[in-house]
Amino acid sequence: MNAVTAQLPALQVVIPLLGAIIAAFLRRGTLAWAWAALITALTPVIAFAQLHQVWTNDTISYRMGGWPPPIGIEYRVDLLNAFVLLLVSLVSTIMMPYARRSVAHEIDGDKQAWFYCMYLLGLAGLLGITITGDAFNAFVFLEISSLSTYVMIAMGRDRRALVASYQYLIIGTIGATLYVIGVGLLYLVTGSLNFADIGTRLAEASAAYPRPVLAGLAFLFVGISLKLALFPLHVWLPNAYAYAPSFATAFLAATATKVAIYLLLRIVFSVYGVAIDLNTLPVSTVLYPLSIAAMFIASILAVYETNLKRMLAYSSVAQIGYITLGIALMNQAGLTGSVVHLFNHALIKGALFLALGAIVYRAGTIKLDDLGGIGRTMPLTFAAFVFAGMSLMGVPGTAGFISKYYLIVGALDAGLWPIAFLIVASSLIALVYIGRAVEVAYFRPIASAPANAKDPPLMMLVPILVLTFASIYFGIDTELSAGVASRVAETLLGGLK
Amino acid sequence: MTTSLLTSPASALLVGALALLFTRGIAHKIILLGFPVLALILVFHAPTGSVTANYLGYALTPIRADALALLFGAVFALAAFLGALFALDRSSTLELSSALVYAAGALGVVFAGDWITLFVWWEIMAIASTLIVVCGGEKAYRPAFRYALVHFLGGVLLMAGIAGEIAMSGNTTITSLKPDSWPRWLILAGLLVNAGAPPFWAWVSDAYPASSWSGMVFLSVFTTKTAAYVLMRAFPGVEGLIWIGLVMAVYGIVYAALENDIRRLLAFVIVSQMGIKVAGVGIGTPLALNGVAAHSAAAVIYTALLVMVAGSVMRQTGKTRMSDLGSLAAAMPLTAFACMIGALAIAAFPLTSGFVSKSMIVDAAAKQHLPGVWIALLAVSAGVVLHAGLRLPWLVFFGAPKPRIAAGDPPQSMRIAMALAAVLCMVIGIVPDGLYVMLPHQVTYVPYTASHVLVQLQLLSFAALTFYLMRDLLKPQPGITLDLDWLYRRPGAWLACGFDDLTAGAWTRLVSGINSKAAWLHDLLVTHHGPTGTFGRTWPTGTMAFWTTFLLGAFLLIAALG
Amino acid sequence: MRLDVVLRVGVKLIIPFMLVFGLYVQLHGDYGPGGGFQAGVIVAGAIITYALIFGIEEAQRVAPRKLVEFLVPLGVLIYAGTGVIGLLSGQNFLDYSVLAAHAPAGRERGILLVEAGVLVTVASTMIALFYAFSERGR
Amino acid sequence: MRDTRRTSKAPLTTLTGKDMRKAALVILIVLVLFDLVVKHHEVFGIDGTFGFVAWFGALACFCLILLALAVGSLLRAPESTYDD
Repeated sequence: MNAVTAQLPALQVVIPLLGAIIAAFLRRGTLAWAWAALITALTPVIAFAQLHQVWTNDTISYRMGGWPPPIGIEYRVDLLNAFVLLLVSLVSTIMMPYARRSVAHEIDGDKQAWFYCMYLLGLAGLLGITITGDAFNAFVFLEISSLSTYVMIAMGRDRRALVASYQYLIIGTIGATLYVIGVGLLYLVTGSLNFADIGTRLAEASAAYPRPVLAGLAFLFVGISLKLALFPLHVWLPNAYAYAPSFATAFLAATATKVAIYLLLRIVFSVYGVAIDLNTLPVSTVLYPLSIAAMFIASILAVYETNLKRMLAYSSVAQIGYITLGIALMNQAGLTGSVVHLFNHALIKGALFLALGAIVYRAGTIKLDDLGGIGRTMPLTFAAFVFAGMSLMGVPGTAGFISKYYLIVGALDAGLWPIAFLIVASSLIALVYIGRAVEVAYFRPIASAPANAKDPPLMMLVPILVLTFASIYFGIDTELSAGVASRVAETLLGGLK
Repeated sequence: MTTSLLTSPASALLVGALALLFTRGIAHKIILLGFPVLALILVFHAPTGSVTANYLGYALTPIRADALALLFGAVFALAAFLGALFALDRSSTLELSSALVYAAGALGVVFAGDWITLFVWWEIMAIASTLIVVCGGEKAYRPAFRYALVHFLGGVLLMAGIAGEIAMSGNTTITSLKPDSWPRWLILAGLLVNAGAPPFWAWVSDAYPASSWSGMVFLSVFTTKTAAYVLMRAFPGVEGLIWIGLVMAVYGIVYAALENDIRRLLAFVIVSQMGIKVAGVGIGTPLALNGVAAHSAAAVIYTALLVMVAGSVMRQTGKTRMSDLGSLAAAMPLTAFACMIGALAIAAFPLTSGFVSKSMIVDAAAKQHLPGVWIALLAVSAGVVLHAGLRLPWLVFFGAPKPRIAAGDPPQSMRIAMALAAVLCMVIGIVPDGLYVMLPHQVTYVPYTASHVLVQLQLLSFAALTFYLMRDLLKPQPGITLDLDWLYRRPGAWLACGFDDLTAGAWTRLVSGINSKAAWLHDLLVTHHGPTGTFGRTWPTGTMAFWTTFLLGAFLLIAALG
Repeated sequence: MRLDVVLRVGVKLIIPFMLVFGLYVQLHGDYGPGGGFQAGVIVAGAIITYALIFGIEEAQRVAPRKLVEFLVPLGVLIYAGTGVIGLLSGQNFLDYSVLAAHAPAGRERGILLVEAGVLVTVASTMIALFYAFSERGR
Repeated sequence: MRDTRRTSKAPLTTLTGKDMRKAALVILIVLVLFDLVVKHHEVFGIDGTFGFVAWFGALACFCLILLALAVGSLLRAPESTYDD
């Protein structure tokens, strides 16, 4: 037992990685699905065990290949990444039952196993980015997850999926390149690739070479910003989300951007924050305007969007704005809001995109104008959409409220009441676009596409309902989400004086 | 903690309300009756002491089960059961489900130990009760809207007050407060809106009579009584409440004496009765507070009984104007009998629940040496014969015969509900000790002394004599009495109609001005944010690369300059 | 080109040397420049050269499409599987010291296996890419 | 005790008439006379006097009716007032 416990960090990544390879050998779609579901289901167990260990004891450090850090690659699990690991793996597990029919519906039979292989590879990549304590290893996993993502997006039914995938590939590659340049600069000045080790050496290096250290941050920041779709570097995202297979969209929306945000937190707070006073770095200066622009511009874009998937994709860009705003605030409440919104938004968007996938499955379209009356023909699915949408707006009593509450408190703590006001104001725009969907779904006569639709099969419905329930539940029981998040914020700010 | 929250009576009723939506037939009825009973059982099994929780760093006390909470909880659960039994034949699932949510809200408020929990349940009550009014049919839509507006206002006042109170004192727990800061004034104002205090009391007589024959039973029970309950907890002994309460009591009597519609009359009666309680809270001694608690408990039952009687008359005859009714006693004997019991109870006749509860408040005024208050309370007690005590039963069930109305007693379930309520009124009056042991304060009080009984008999009989002599002056006449709601309803109507050509012209210009500006803004937004707008269309990959470079450059520049 | 005798004979002569050179680069990778990635490209180059001269059908008789697509994940499996052996024998992931009696010898053996996995994957991926492009026009 | 009640109500029905009215009058007088026997614990001085509650009850009711009539003459409006 102890032997297994000691190996948990490696297993977290190795299991989905090996699983992906084996999935490639499986030819039949259903078999590959069952395999992928099994593998996925193992990951939250490991993540939970690690979170428990980190919560009760201390940081876990794992030496890859037996080589001690900083020479060897270190897998390092602290509260922040244990939390993100659990989030990513748990949301994926909840979604897996949904995958079978949705994927079978949207992807040709002989390609399904390949899709699951790519999905598992992507999962392994995301978990790898999160768990590794090594800057270059993170890049490798970033590439693994990105490559598999390009493939998943390209497998969408729509012809535009190829273009979207290609564009994401170019942008993603630029992002990865900038990231690796940043890592290179850091390696030049500190001689280390280990996050924690760079952190300890950076104070000295920064004194000797202040410019490269700052340039390194610039490259890392912009590179990761591309991955997390920070406005205005978000343009790849709406198309990628809109044309990817429904399941892939939900998976990516719930996990991929969150992991990128994690990486940003890690670089800013655990690497730079340890050595340098964060207030002297231009992170906040850059993040404030971009976050607020994202909150408003992307939300308004969502209002005018007629394709529901694109609408939610823009909404994601706006929500990422909230998360980065919390990072920009750089205080306890703001950062708690950031981390807790990372968690809540994953649940909310997971639920919303799964609901859209179910609509694609039954009604065959997600054009808002064709969906009149869908709320009456798919009552449970759309009820889930409405509840998750309420959580997205931040109605009190829902998970979204908790995030916004902490962000507002953070803004007030920072003495920036106009920002608190902007948070509330932009939430009202969410009311408009969710309200628009509700109006069409409930108050319009039933159109031809939804006329014969009904709620999807149980295997698809249950994940939707579970995630919806979670996005309400975590507004009431804030112990797991906000409790962990505030401790995470505390540790992250530990470096701040 | 979670278990005790799940087994709280309020959450049980919420589950019941949900279950109602998905059931039909016999299961529907079992749920409708079963969950209030379950809630009643759970009230008595509520965890002693308080259950605390933590929400966003605030210490919450979702359940605080002390003597006062148990008394109100038990009475509310009982009233919910009686109302459900009375409404058993009602086909509107929305109304019944809302009624259970409404009762859940009331129980939630009763057991809430902190202001945040209270506010949540408070708003649940407001929403559920609005829905009940809406279920009164198309004629109820406008009253329901006005009702919602007033309660929205009350909710905003309360929320602002709570937020301010927590910000200023850092304390979320509901404790006895003195109105010495603006948040506390706001809290008091928010509570008084729900209590039916001036200047917003008109919502009671506006909205309640608009509800259905069954809906008003629920409405009459919860909103005002929970307000009395929270006032008892938060503002005992605030002197201004005495005068507000007396004004309410007199207002209720005067307007009820003029009223023609039986259900509007009962709405005024509710305000009048609330006035006595609010005044009791203002006196604030242990005896007075015991009186308010006991009187609330008694009033819940007899008011519900009278409202049931009115509901039965409405359902069986289709009429609610007293000018159209009369001598129904022969046709509806049981309803008439129930009405008399209710009338006796509200008049505080010895051997009824009103006698053993109201006299405590009057005595408390005497013991505090408040002669003016005491005299006023005595006068108000005498005035009861002007409405529910004598005027209502006489004009509806006795009095001059009207053209024959073909009607009988209502169906069995409604009869049982009325009979149960009537029996409760008598039982509490005859054996008051069962009620007294549940009171919050330890006060020994003996209601049945020769002096008490004699005073009450003299008071009522001579008041009745006056009424008898002047009865012709108070004959029901068609029409309504203008109320303070005129102040906001009339200008509202004027605004809606556009009160004169000149202003109408200005209005049109303003609107078209706003419209053109809005259209301009909309066009601007579409140009930039529409699906084919600057931000919305898919940018060429090169443009994205440009922005990436730009951002990188900007970051480096800021870093270099900073 | 099928009729060009010089090319056909020449290629037939070169290919064995290419394959051996690939192996040399592969094995040399332990100590000097080289390794699975480069070797894989050289091996793939041999097959691709064959396909260029003798036609895609001939090449696919030597290295069938199905086989190539099977080898892609197989190589990764060899790589990761070698790492897992460390896990299974109680050491950390990718710790090869358990593969032989002495730790250095074990590490050497582990790297050999890992490089073999890389060779298989890289070579088969290159060939698969070539197949994919060459079949596109038809 | 129920009798008091009926005295004030029974004459209103057409069945009984004068006898009941007389009975009611007797009961009213008897009730006032009880003040000779029953000791009231007076608090304000006036409340212990003979027949106080009786005349006060009548007077209070009278005043309230006058008030109601005054309010009625000022504020009564047709039911259609608010038809909006």
